[in-house]
Amino acid sequence: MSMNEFKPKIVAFCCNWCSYAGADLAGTNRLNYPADVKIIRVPCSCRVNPLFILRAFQRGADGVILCGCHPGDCHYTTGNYYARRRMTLLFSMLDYLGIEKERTRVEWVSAAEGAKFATVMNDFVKTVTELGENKRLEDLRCKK
Amino acid sequence: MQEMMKKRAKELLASGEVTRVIGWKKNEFDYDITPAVFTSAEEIDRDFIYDDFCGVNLSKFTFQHQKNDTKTLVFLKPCDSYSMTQLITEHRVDRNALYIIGVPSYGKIDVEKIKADGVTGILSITSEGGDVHVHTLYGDKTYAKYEVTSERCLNCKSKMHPTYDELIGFEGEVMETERFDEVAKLEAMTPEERFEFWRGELSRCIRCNACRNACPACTCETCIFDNNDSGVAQKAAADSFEENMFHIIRAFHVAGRCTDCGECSRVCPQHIPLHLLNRKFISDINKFYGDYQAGAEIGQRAPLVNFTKEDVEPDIVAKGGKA
Amino acid sequence: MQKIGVFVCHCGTNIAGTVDVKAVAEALGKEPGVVFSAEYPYMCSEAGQNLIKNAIKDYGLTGIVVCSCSPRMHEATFRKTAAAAGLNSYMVEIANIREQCSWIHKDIKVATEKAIVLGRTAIAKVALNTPLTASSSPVVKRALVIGGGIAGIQTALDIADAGYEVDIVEKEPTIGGKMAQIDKTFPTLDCAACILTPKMVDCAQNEKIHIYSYSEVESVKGFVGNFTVSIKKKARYVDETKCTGCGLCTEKCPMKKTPNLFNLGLDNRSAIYIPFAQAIPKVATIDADYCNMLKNGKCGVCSKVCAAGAIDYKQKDQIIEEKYGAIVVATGFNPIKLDGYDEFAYNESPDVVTSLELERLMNAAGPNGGTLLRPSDKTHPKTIVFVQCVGSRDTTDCGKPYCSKICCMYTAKHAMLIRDKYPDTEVYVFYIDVRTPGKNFDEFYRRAVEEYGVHYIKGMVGKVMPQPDGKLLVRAADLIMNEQVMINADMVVLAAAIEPDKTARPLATMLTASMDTNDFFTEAHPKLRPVESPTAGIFLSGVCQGPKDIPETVAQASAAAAKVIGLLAKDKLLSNPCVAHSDENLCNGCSSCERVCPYGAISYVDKEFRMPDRTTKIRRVASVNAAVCQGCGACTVACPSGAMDLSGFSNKQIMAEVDAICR
Amino acid sequence: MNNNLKEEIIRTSGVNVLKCMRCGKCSGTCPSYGEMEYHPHQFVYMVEKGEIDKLMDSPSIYKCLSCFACVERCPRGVEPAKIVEAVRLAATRRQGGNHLTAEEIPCIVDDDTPGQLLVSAFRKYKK
Repeated sequence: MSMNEFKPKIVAFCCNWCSYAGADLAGTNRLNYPADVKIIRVPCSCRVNPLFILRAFQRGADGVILCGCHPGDCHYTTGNYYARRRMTLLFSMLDYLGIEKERTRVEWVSAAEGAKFATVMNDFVKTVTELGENKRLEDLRCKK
Repeated sequence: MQEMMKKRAKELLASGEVTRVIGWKKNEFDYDITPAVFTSAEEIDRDFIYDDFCGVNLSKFTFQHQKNDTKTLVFLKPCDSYSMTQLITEHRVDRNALYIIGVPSYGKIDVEKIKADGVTGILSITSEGGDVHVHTLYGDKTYAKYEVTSERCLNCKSKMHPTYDELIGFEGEVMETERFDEVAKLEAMTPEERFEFWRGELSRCIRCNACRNACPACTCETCIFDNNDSGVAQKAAADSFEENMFHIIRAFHVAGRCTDCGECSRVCPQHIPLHLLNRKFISDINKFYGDYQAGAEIGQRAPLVNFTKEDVEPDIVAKGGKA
Repeated sequence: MQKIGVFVCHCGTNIAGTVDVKAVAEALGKEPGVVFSAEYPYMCSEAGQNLIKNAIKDYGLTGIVVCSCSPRMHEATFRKTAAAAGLNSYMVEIANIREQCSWIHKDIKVATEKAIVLGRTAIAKVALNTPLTASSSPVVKRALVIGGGIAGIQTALDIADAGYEVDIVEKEPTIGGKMAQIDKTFPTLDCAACILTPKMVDCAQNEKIHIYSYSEVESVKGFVGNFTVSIKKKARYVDETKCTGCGLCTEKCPMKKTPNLFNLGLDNRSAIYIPFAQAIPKVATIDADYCNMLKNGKCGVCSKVCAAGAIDYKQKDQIIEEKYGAIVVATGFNPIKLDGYDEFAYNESPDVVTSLELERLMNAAGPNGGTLLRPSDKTHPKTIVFVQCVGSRDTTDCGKPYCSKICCMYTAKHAMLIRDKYPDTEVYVFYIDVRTPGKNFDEFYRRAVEEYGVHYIKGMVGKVMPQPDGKLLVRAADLIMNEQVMINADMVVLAAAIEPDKTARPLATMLTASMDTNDFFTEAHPKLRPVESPTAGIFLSGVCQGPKDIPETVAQASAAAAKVIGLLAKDKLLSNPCVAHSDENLCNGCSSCERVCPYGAISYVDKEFRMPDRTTKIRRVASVNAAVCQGCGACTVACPSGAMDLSGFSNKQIMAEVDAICR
Repeated sequence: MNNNLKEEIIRTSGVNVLKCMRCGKCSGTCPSYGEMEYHPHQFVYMVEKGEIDKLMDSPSIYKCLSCFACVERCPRGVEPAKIVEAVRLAATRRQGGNHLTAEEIPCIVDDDTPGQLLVSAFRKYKK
């Protein structure tokens, strides 16, 4: 498969109250971003278990992005603060294991930031496309 | 030291203050020590031991053998005491059912280091002062103790006992250590080098679960790797996922709760430096959220169930760890 | 095995324009578990909904997926549709193929492929859905208002007006709060007592309102609709039911050297006292720290003179337990202590006073009968310096980082009143900024300057130096003149910052209501839910939520009352069934979940378990109060053993979605 | 506007001038106010504006007693005296080896010079 044809699989976890609404607004405003992005709706960014992210990579995702309310704006007041810590540590660990750190991202997108949502997704897809297929997590134990 | 411990254990048993004693017992070899429950003075006289090979962390064993209807005496080294404090914080052991005696640890010997030096046919090993004498089928050999002290003891984080009822010997202090140097070395590598390093290490894993079974932070009623409903349960060769992720998930699960006792690496039959995963989390937590030592105090709030509004953003990772 | 129906909406051409809806319906029809698949121009129309209802009945569907617009738009609609056809409304999932597909993609092939993926993701999820029912709990039709200041009074009156029982708990012997101590109110200059005391009387006379004065909240249990509160009625050594409030005891009491706290200690009163003439309840209270009878058993004068026989030296604290459906916090504020500000000589000179003290000094019921006199020598002050922002906007340890909001206006009021009554008195106001947002506020401030000749100087006072002749030498910067000025003043008035009452923090812990770092209660949403705490059933009224003046306080008090009435008007509370639940067989009892729960919904119980070897073991396990849980899911991730899961967004469901996307 | 100098002053003083809310309490409190051409609050503002040269050329920098009253009383923790010190230091550095010596003192001291100023000057510039 040549780089030009490579279509990454991107899983985007979006909190129901801000980022999912932001994604809807991007749609309402007809702001285009690649179809590679598929959104999973969760009540809050703090619902996203690191296991889900690893699971996505296991099943062949090339990039995973988590979107939540801006810190301070969480519908449940504190959820995104916990999510922020969990993801910081998880991403740092993946980087430590030599997994490309560009494959994971957290973005705070409010319900009013449809344009930001589209920009973020365009940028993330571009970054992951340039990285190519996610092989390292699968290869981590297979010493050739 | 050992005799003082035996004396106190027997006194407490005799007075009825405790009905059981948890300590260390010698196995077939001098260096093969196992945790054990003692219930009589005779057993203690015969089997109880405390020497430079008693590396095993008694907190996990105590957790597994706890009885809430009777009081148990347990001897804890500083390392074990931290683990035990964390278990008490998490309500995994009942503090009231324990009588804890803190004992000092002056560094435990890693027999693997001796074996790695090419020594075989070991008959006995004795540690005296600063020297370690190895008596083998093929002759004797003497090491300076520091040469054969385990890595975790050379990088001892603390000689203090966060929780105890009484102490035998003097109370130590929190130590200045270089335990994060190895982590920093890895962090300084390129992602490709790190990947190759970890691939080399993790590919040796045989999934024996020894690390999990020895870990004092791994006390779940049912481990998610054993729970068919968790979505990550280990199924024989279903796919490579669990194999790949086991260590990441395990390290994440104990992040903020791991006291860095080093049991995971000690018990690993494949000598994978698993403590470097845990230390990465500890080092990140210290760096991002301020110094935190799990098990330093009963009732501490672990960093992953805590936050500040000013916490660093996850993109700090993409920026190479610098805010 | 689930029998799933798939319904693909064209949304006119909104979806069908870029998504090949027929192809989507066809592809999804082949997914495992799907027994029916159809498309229709407008699925949300009556005909579309009928299509769904009929399919549910005809095919015995156990779950449906609607591929349409955002669930934020029509999820509720299709849930109702399902329920109408006898299918549990939580067996519905929406695949968002409009906002997240047809509207953002132009290429039909790309959009169609994505729509299929989104559809099969929803199918994977709905296959794992379980029927959920909203649990309901009854509502106790009674409200508790904590704090009897103007905020608490207004909230209680409004709730009572709607016909519900309200109890007010006030820690002082009388309700009225800070407003009762204030002389006049800005920007109208009407007398505070004249507008407050009628409301206090209304409270006393309203059959629906019960006042627990000289009482404090001891503990709070329960949850929205069903709180159980213990109230401690402190011993006042006077039987409230007998005391007529005649005041004879206060006249005869020999202990006249008791500091009068209502006048902020500026004068003295007797040990048995009624705080002020219009107190509600108008009942005497004995100050146990000063009463000779209570201290050493000698005296008993009040008991002898009391014709009603109301004095009871043996009275004890009493605990009352009561049930409430809603709780309103109206704990108010206090000026901060000025011990950290030596430069203003507050502790050195009696002529340096806080603004609240000035209110009492100017009040007709105050220590000087309404004539403004220097506390030190009772002479008329000829020069008065006002210092703004004392402790407000101050990031040092002794101050508060926020703006106290009311000081600019009450200082303008004080300055104006003084200039009006004593035109020979020069008044200087040192300000950093004059903040006057509010109806008729800036006009009011301008009147102080333009009509009353108050000297406003932009700059801050650096030091107040008491002089041997009793004057106060004030050194300050005049930033506009760029010079340092020295003023020989007779009095200095400090606009001390206000802070939440000290009782608020322990109360917040009891209520599991969150607070900010300044001990102000946080609101459920800073813009859209300003009078509710994030903890369901707890409402906020007045300064406990943030600094505000009287009109704002009253507005918020009524808003809180409206929210309470809305809650009490319900017979039952239906809760969102998408809440967390714990598998006690897996639970470690480690408290991780409890620590991240923003609502205090998780508690622990010791439970007996049968072990495989037929012994039993008692373990500590988490239990979620479904009425309190809001379903954020923070606990599910904090849980190390995976015991905690979230209905409607379970681990398995989300993993199934991940798998379906990555397939 | 001298950005390099501004950065140097901010770095050497460790003061964040943006914390200032311009209340003027520092100047209201300063015992040397009358002696100074530029006053403590102006130091803070002029550093923010990058007008460092004017400050360095002004005798004001030698009028500050380093009594730290402004630091003590600033409600925002801005620490103006540290700014003055930093500007003074920058001026000293510009002079190169021209440091204060004990021999010079009799010529420049007069009856009005507070003793505290001399002590603090020696502490800082006799190096």
